[in-house]
Amino acid sequence: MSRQVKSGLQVEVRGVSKAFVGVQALDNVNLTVGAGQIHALLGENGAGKSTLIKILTGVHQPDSGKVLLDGREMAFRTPREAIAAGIGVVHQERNLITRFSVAENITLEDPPTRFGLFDEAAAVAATRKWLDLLHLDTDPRTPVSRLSVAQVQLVEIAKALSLESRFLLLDEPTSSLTPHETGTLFAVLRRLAADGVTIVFVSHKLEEVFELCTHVTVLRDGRNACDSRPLAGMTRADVVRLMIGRDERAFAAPAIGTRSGPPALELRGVATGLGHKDITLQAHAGEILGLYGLVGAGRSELARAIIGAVPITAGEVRIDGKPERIRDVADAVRRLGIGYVSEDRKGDGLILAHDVAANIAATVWHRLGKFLGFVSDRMQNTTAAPFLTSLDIRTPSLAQRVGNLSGGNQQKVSVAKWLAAGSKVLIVDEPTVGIDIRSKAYLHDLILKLARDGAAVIVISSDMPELVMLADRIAVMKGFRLVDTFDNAREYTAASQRIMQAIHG
Amino acid sequence: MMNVKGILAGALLGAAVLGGAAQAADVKVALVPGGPHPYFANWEQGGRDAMKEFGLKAADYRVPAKWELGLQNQMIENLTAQGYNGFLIFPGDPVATNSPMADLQSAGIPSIATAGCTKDPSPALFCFGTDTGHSAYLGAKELIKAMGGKGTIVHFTGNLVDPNTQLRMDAVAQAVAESNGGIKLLQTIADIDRTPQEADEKINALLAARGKDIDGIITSAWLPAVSSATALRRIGDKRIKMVGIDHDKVVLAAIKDGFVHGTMLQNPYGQAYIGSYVMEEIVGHGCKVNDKAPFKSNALTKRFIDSGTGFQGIDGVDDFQNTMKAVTAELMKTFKATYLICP
Amino acid sequence: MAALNTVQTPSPRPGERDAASAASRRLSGIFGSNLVGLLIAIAVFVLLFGFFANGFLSKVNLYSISRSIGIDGVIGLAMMTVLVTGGLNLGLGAIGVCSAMGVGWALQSLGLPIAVSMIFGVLLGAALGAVNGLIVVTTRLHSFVVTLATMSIFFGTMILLSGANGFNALPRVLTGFGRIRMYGVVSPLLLIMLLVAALLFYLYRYTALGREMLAAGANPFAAKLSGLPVERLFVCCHALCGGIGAIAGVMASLRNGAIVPSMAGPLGADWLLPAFLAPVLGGTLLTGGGVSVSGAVLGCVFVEIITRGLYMLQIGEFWIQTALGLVLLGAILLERGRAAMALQRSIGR
Amino acid sequence: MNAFRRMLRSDSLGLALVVLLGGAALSIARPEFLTAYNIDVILVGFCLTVIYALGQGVIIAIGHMNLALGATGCLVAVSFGGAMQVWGLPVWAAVIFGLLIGMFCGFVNGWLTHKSGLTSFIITLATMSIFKGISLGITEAQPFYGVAESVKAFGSDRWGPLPETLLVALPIVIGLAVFLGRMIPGRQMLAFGGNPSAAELSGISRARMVILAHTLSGLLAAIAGMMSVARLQLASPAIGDEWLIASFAAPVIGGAVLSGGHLSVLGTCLGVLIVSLINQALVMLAVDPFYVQVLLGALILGAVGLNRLRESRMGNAPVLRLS
Repeated sequence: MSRQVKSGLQVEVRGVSKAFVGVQALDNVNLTVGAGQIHALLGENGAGKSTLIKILTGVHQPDSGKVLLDGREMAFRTPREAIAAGIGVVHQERNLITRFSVAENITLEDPPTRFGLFDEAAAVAATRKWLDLLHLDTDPRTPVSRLSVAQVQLVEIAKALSLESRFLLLDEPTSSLTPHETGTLFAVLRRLAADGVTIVFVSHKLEEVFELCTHVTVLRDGRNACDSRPLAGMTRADVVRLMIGRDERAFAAPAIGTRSGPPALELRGVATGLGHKDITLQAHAGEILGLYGLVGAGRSELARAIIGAVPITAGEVRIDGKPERIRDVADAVRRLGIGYVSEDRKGDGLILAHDVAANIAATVWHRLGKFLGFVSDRMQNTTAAPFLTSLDIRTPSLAQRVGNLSGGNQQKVSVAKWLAAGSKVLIVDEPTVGIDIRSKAYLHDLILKLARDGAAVIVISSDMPELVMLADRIAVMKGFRLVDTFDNAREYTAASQRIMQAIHG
Repeated sequence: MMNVKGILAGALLGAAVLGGAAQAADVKVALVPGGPHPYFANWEQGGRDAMKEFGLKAADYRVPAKWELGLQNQMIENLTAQGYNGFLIFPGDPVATNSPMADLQSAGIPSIATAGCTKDPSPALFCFGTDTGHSAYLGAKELIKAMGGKGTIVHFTGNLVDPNTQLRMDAVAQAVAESNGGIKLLQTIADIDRTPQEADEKINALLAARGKDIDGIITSAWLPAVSSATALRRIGDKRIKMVGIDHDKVVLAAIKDGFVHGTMLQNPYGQAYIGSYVMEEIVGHGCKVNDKAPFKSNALTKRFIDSGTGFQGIDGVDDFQNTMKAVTAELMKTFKATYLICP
Repeated sequence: MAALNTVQTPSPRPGERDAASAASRRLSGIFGSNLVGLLIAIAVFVLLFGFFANGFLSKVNLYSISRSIGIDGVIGLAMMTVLVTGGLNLGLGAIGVCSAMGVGWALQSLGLPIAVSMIFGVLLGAALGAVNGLIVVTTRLHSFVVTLATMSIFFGTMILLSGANGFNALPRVLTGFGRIRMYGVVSPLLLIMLLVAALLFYLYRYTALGREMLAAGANPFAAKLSGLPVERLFVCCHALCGGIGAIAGVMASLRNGAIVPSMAGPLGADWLLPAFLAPVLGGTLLTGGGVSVSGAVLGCVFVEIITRGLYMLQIGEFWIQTALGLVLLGAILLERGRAAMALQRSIGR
Repeated sequence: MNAFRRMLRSDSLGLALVVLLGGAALSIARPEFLTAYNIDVILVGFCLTVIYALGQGVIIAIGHMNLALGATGCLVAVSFGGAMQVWGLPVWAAVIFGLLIGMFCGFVNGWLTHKSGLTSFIITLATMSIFKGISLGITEAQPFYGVAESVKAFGSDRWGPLPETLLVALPIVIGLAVFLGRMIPGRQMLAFGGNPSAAELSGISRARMVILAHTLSGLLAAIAGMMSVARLQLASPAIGDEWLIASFAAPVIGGAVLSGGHLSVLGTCLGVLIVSLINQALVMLAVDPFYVQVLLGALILGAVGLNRLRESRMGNAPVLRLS
């Protein structure tokens, strides 16, 4: 059923250009990846990485230029042809059929059959092999809809690996993974490369790029900023300069929150319908509380309980020292001033089909309404417009569809709506996943500024350096319980050791 | 605003109508059923024959594409704009169809409620058709006679939104009541005149459940009659007596083969033929309806003319068409003298 | 415009697909889509029929077209308000008829004044719609199944209570109203439709409630996490649909000059086609969150004109449906092509 | 054990319970319910309805709709009848003719939907009008009565207690269950319905899936149309008029999601059975005709609600991320 890996493909992209209605996405781009090489493809969002990947995988066709595999010119018209030519890919967007089981998804391109019928047992067996490789302990019969974000991402990687492709493209494969899971993945990728598989790796996490890759191609504004250079000898600063065309800013020293008065949000022995037990934590105004935990530890679920989307079954919630019952999300948002920036921006953070202004003002329409609930476009725009400048949201206009913005700008919009609502407690879930360096730094600044301006901010992140850098205190979750809470001195080694100990110790 | 109401855009048409009356020509009759249905197939022929014999400019059978009240109303409005000046209308609804008829009336265009009646007060000249209630009553009587005056019957009828259905149910109940306890009405199934499948399923379900308790079937709508006839043939049971309605080939064949006792014929051919003739007389020759004519009355109207209904048993079932034409000819003999006053 | 000034930085390089949709956004959006195409199509067909269909431009015909547009337009707008949620209401016709019958009952059996009866009818419709909405949000069943069942329940109860007998002794004012001709060609029913459309336009464009409805329909999860009372909003949408359905029911009764249970066919199902056709042609999304009030109105006008025109052409009744389908298909495909061409041209500039 | 748990979780169990309990209750109230004749009646109705319900189901599975389903069935029915009556074709030729027409109608729907990029709702709305218009045009609203005796016999003959139509319906049901559950094109169709862009990236062709599903739908509509002719013993242009709502109701009651990606063949069968059981009960218990509609609606709501209640008890309700 599967192709034999003999040796990797040598991949060459020569002078590829691609324009979409009105936009030159790629302009004379080159890329050369030797067989068995692990090659980093870098660039800010919108630099053209995804377009290049889609050309390599047959989703789009180039306007001009050539794609050569082992020196032969290829012109894929459909993804099917690319797959047949031995190209495997992990796309940035979630691309699984959620109603199908893990096994069905992984074998979707090339399902095992017996007498012409789908052979589930064979699919499960084949799948298990790939899951084991990635240390993913999930029953292959589980529907994907029941998996966590990280598990989904690992399944996507397993799916790409299962094709036993000679050329593997990974677009942001680690965005939802913990360091441990990332480590496992890298080990697998190195082994594949040693077996001769050619790999192109796209990531916003430069640490990972330096850890894994040997060569790098950087795109900026649809052109090559550098073309297939060896990474050895390059520094992080060099790469950043290539990506953004100037030096990276040093990170501003964080202010430590004051903890006078009652906490803005306090949980006392809280249990939820999802299985959280005995959660006690406090978030003070002006403070950033970091919430760390491995995937499945119940962090996002806890956030959803605080915002009122999941019922709290026991314990007490205090807002500014007063016991409160959170009836539903509307109650939490409108009466108690709690805000939640979802980890799943596209799924339930934003209304992609609606414009920027509507997304920002969604939390405050009820307040804006004048006589008979009258809200004009101008009133809405007046509410939303200040955030375009203050958060540096890059959009042609307030009437732009949010779905058309880059990931970083989308994330800013989803923060802006809580600023508009004037939330006093803000829970930010994985704020920088899939966001380019410039926006990432900006969002970090923004979170600090929010806290400095008096909000209690809870940051949920799987990015340990990010958390150590931002948080005043760090709470660690494991198995829907809180296992440790400590003051964070912003000392990476010490903090990371304490976290690891809390989780594994 | 109110005076606007009177000034109808049909002024042009009205003029045409008056002009036509003077010249005694150019009578265009539209025969508009409620929707596509085999029952009305004979209208087309009736209209055509009348056109030839009485020299109408047109007597066209125009069918709304679907059974929708709104569609029928639109159609009538459209036909008006096309210059038709006499209408035979099967009322899509006995009450609501008065509205397009009133529009016609105010444009000076006469209309006759045909095959079914509109509810008084109605702008229709008169109602010319089968008295549905009476027909169901006669059918039930025939059935009871065939059953020897005792046994258990069931009644399959049309849609509840059609007030005729209630009339039919009352009529059957009356016939049963007059049997002096000999006949029991086991059950009535209504709302099965929309699609053949629905009728088929429910009728068979009942026959399956209570078949052995049932001695007679009376149907008072087209599709249930067809489905019942098919079902009885399928079971091969000639014990159960059935009286159907109308002249679907399936029903007639079942009568011939002895599965169905008989059917209550209506006279669609005659309705169209005589109706068109009346329009020619009224529009073309300035006749008027005689208000003192011996109209019958029924639950809906006091101006009812029976187009002839009759029981069709196995005798002469093959040439029921001729039976209808004979009935029509009989009616024609005295129609003008009885119902019209002509200059 | 003010918004544009606040952006000093040049626009970012949008992704591939995004660029295309950004451009198409200029042509179509949440509030206005394929309007241009519909307007052109309407103009073309009016000219065609005016030329070839004898009597199409007669006052009788124009008047009856305006009356039908009035009624079917309100039916379409009613459905549109519930399409906002990404759901639908199969029982729209049933609610319309039930409410109209309620009006008849209030007028004739209770002897209430006209205004009170009308308000009663609209409230009844809204209440029936709210029942649908409540069942949908509490059971989380798809509105298709829910309204399929309640359609039967509402209509059946109405038939049961009324014995299928209509109300035909309406006050003269009402029966007269349905026949008023303004300037010889305009029915007041058309004006009622325009009024309803204007109110809905105001609702979706200028009120917090309307905006919240759109947001909740477009992405209920995101809306809920933004603190919008999504469940309540959905119930509101259904109630609104019922209320407007009631208006349509009363309007249909005014045209008929009587209130009869058969006016929308068995179970009120005759309304389904106009209900979906107009909003969908006008660009309302079946997936929820996107409406076009003016589109729905133009969609209704378009359908009405081709239906009437084809009848006037005397194609033969049995073939009229085929012709209607072909014209509809041709028009939407042409419109598709035109939109694509317009997109190309706007980018070329 | 695992299989058992999965069965317990499947959407069909609750529906099966509703069918069994309802059937049991009805047979206690009316012993005639279990007579061979009545079972035959139920099965005949089932055979027909399930075929067109699945015809809609395969379209729902890819997240589309086929409003032209009934019109396709109607066109096939009258063509089938006309081919026998007017052209005097032998039955086998008329059947093939009918199947081809049905598949062609479906193909047209699929091709237009794919090529235009418009929602299938609007395309099939237009083709519905076209197909229905052709049926009315060629029949002028008159049924064709010249149905061959063998066809009539097929519609009414029994095979023991079972109707002969089951010989057509059963293989179709099983075949479709295997097709969707085990065969590659069927799996691909469901994958496409569940997430079209992801499926495309996995090398599944959009055009092929859309056209395949619509053609299949047309084929099933054609079979149902011809079965109606056999059952009713005439080819009426009213065939198919009531299919639309029923065709959506059965798959949806059976757990299909209107946004696509899922179709339970067993669930659809049970959905058909539930509706026909309710109809049977209303007839058998001699319910006053004026109450029938009210009870019908209430019982459908009850049956579906019961299933939903069980699902949420099992923690099996569709995964809603909120509350």
